[in-house]
Amino acid sequence: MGKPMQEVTGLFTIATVLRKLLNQYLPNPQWVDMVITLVNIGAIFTLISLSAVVLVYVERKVSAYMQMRVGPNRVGPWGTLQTVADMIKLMSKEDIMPDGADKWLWILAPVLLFIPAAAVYAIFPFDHQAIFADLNIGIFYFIAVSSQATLPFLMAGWASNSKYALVGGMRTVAQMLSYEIPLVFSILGVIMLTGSLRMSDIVAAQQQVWFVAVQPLAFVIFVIAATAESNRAPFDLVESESELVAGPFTEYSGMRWALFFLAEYANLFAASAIGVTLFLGGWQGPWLPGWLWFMLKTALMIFIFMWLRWTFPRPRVDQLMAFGWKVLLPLALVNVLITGIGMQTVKYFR
Amino acid sequence: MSKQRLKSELFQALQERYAPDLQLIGEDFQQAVLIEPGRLLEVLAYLKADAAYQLNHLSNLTAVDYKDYYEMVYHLYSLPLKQSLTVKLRCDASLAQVPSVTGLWPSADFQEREVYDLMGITFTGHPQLRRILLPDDFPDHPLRKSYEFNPVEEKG
Amino acid sequence: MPKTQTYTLNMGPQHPSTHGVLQVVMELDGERVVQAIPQMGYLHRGIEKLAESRTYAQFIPYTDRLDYVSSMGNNLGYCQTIEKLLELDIPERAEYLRVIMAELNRIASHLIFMSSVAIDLGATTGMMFGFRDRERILDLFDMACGARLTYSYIRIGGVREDVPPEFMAATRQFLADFPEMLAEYHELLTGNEILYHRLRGSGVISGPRALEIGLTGASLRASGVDYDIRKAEPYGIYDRFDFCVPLGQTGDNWDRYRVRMEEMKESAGIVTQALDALPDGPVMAKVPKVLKPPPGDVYHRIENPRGELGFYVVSDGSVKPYRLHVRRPSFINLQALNEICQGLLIADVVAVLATLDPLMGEVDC
Amino acid sequence: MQGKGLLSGLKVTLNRFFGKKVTVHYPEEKLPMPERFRGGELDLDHQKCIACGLCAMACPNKVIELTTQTDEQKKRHLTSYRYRSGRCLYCNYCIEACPTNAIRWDKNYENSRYHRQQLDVDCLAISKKKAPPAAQDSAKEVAE
Repeated sequence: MGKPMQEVTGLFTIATVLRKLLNQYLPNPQWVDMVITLVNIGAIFTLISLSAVVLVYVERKVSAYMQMRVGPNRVGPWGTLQTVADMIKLMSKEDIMPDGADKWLWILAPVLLFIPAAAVYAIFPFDHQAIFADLNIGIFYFIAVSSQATLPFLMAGWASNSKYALVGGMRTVAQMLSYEIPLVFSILGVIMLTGSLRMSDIVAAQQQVWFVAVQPLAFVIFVIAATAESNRAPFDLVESESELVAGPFTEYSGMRWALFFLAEYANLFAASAIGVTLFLGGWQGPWLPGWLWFMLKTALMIFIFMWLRWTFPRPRVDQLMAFGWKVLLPLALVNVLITGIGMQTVKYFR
Repeated sequence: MSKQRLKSELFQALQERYAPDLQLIGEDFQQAVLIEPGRLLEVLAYLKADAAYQLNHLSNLTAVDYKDYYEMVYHLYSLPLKQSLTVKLRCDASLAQVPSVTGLWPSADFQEREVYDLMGITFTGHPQLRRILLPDDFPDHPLRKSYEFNPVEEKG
Repeated sequence: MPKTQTYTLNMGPQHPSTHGVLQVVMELDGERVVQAIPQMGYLHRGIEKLAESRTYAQFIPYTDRLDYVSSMGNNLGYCQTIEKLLELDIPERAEYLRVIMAELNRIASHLIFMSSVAIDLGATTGMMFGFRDRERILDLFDMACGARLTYSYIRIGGVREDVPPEFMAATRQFLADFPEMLAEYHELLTGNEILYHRLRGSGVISGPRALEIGLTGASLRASGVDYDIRKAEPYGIYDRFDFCVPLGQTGDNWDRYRVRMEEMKESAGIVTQALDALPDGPVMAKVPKVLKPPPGDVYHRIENPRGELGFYVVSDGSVKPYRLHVRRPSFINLQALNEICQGLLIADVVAVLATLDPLMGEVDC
Repeated sequence: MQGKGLLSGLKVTLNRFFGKKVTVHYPEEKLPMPERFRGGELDLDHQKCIACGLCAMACPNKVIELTTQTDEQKKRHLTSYRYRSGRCLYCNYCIEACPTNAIRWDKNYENSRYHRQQLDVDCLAISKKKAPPAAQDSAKEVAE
């Protein structure tokens, strides 16, 4: 039986121990709550920045391995410090603002892009009872907050005073708005089954069977729409290097550009984490501690996203739109319909 | 090589049709017809359309600077009949002006612009005769024999 | 009707997908292309003028630098032109070696084409596969002439030196592995639906119009015009080989892609035939140390991977050409860009550029 | 069937992900250069050189600059031999032109430099450094 082991190493247990420890030193329980909250926030931000650093490295290694190369291998053992070196390089770069740029929008865009990317981390159930804010509208919050990412892209594209950036910004709006709808509908199937928007309830509902087995179509739609939502290849039309140079980021350099990058990888992690929570049973799994399961599953999802990226060519913008509206959305709706019929049938036979 | 020159009777027929404005020059693989500039378009249109010639592909168009005159060279090829013909035309160095063949073969567009750019021959009737390889403000035409190259000292 | 306004977008000369330093000035209506005017000259080195101050043999290294991914073809075209002027006969073995090299180079060049299509459409991994296999061919060239890009291997009167004995086995090994490579490209790229839908039906040019506007090579054959100089006007010993000319039907991006993919197979077939028939003997004809062709002019053209490559040489009897003109296929093929691109999206312009396959070293000369 | 090509593509990349890598760790691991490799700088053997200047004449790009001196025995000697690798086309013409095989490629392809002047190589000095004067004298004796 692995239960005790799992409980001992669970994040909730650690938090409880910490809380007990703090209770001895701090006079007021509210102070303890505050410290715990701060620790949580710190942990989440560490996770975001660390995951970006690690993911950039992983992405380079994965792409290299798929292309029969060895990838970064100079800085640090097996090149693990390559991203750190890159960060230092980016920070030491000159901050260039294009002539005629809309100054405030231009400065705000990368910061604003990072906020929704970070804010969604509040609702991830990393482990049993290890969730920063277990909102009763958890998944709704995720959709609402992550859709805010559209605006900073448009701001960056508009403010850069560059036509490439503007075209890229316009594409972002079209793409992200269109793919939000199939994304929401694919999630809807899961919500119908659980009857709750709360993340912990969704995880708890997958105790017996993961939703990927019940909702395979929804999972596929989710992966495709999430790829498009996080602007990753093959749906990286926003950046589309060979056409728009770098889309909205064309004119950014140095640290500001790095913020875009950070947000992209934060989004990738977020999309994978949501996928794990909704379809792959969240933190649940035998023997190992829950947070490790969560991380392993997230890593698998991230690998799938990277695998897609390094295999497929990019569709054209009209094809992307047509695919979103004419294929993905009807499929998602069909999935909702089938889920409804299935639920009613099960109810009838019970 | 090049076994596909125009048959000699076709050369003869061409000469008879357009004499004295058309001469046969050269022999063997250098065989060509020399046309007076005034009748260039007429002859080329005939060569392109006539069933016996059907020279529908303008393979190459260039010019040579012979100091006192420029020689335009057109290399034509017929895809259906698999025969080729070289057409030459001489224009006075002081005039440096020939009619454009873009109306017959649109493929002459860039090639004529290149000749204009590098050799300085003006093509009348070309839709947009401007420099193509060199900058628009380049002062001279470098492929002319009179062109003097003033090298800029290499910077260390 | 809302009032719309077009805008101008400069693509290049520094742009990830303009294949060098091509600049395309696009007039756009939203993302639709109204006009796409190519501007060239950023790589102009004045090779035609340089030729006038070099001896006939000294010009060969400069031909390497025209279409620098198929230098063997350039060497071949130039040397045959001068040989035609000199009325020189080439030893049999040299002729066969020339064919082997030119066709291997065609494969290498088309692999670059495939790679650039892949990367322009966002399939980065596809590019790597093409480059990986091109390395094999470059290794063969390296073995034969010591260079990987600028070969100067084919010389006036033959080839520089006989291939080393291990070249034969290595070439045969490559040819044996080649079908496997093609199968892999098919699985990764050609069979990919996204790629198919990206290329199919866009960038159409009809056969007669393609011919009128001067397209040659695979881009013309993709429009269904059966015109391959190796067949139409065989140069060298191409009339001795059995191969077919792949043709497209509609002349869209997909056909231009497919035709080149098929051509690779045909080229591999020609190399096999040439290897089987390769006679022994000298590889260099008796050529005087100082070449002085008789006065006169000559035009000779060959089928290069990018189209019809022609050399027009005027000799005045001295050791240097009086005038040398190169008919560069990429340069003339670019004329079609504007016409093909009208009404397409920006993403398609990139695809059209990739499938037209211009090479700036050749365009700008 | 739509989507089959996508899956086969995924299969290829996954295979390659676990497959053998084709690149090498360059500075540590170097690929062997073929025998005929043309690259690096010219390696002059001044004892073989008869100072005929054919190499400089064969060069399409005026890369080689040499000066000669005729000694009392009416034998020509090199007084300088400058190879400007920055202009070199690596066409091999100079080596083919040499009647005594006095020049060859040193095949060291790592010839990037910080300054353009460093691309000019004084081949004669390098050659003299390699063959000490004693050996030079003995070579002379052999020649005589």
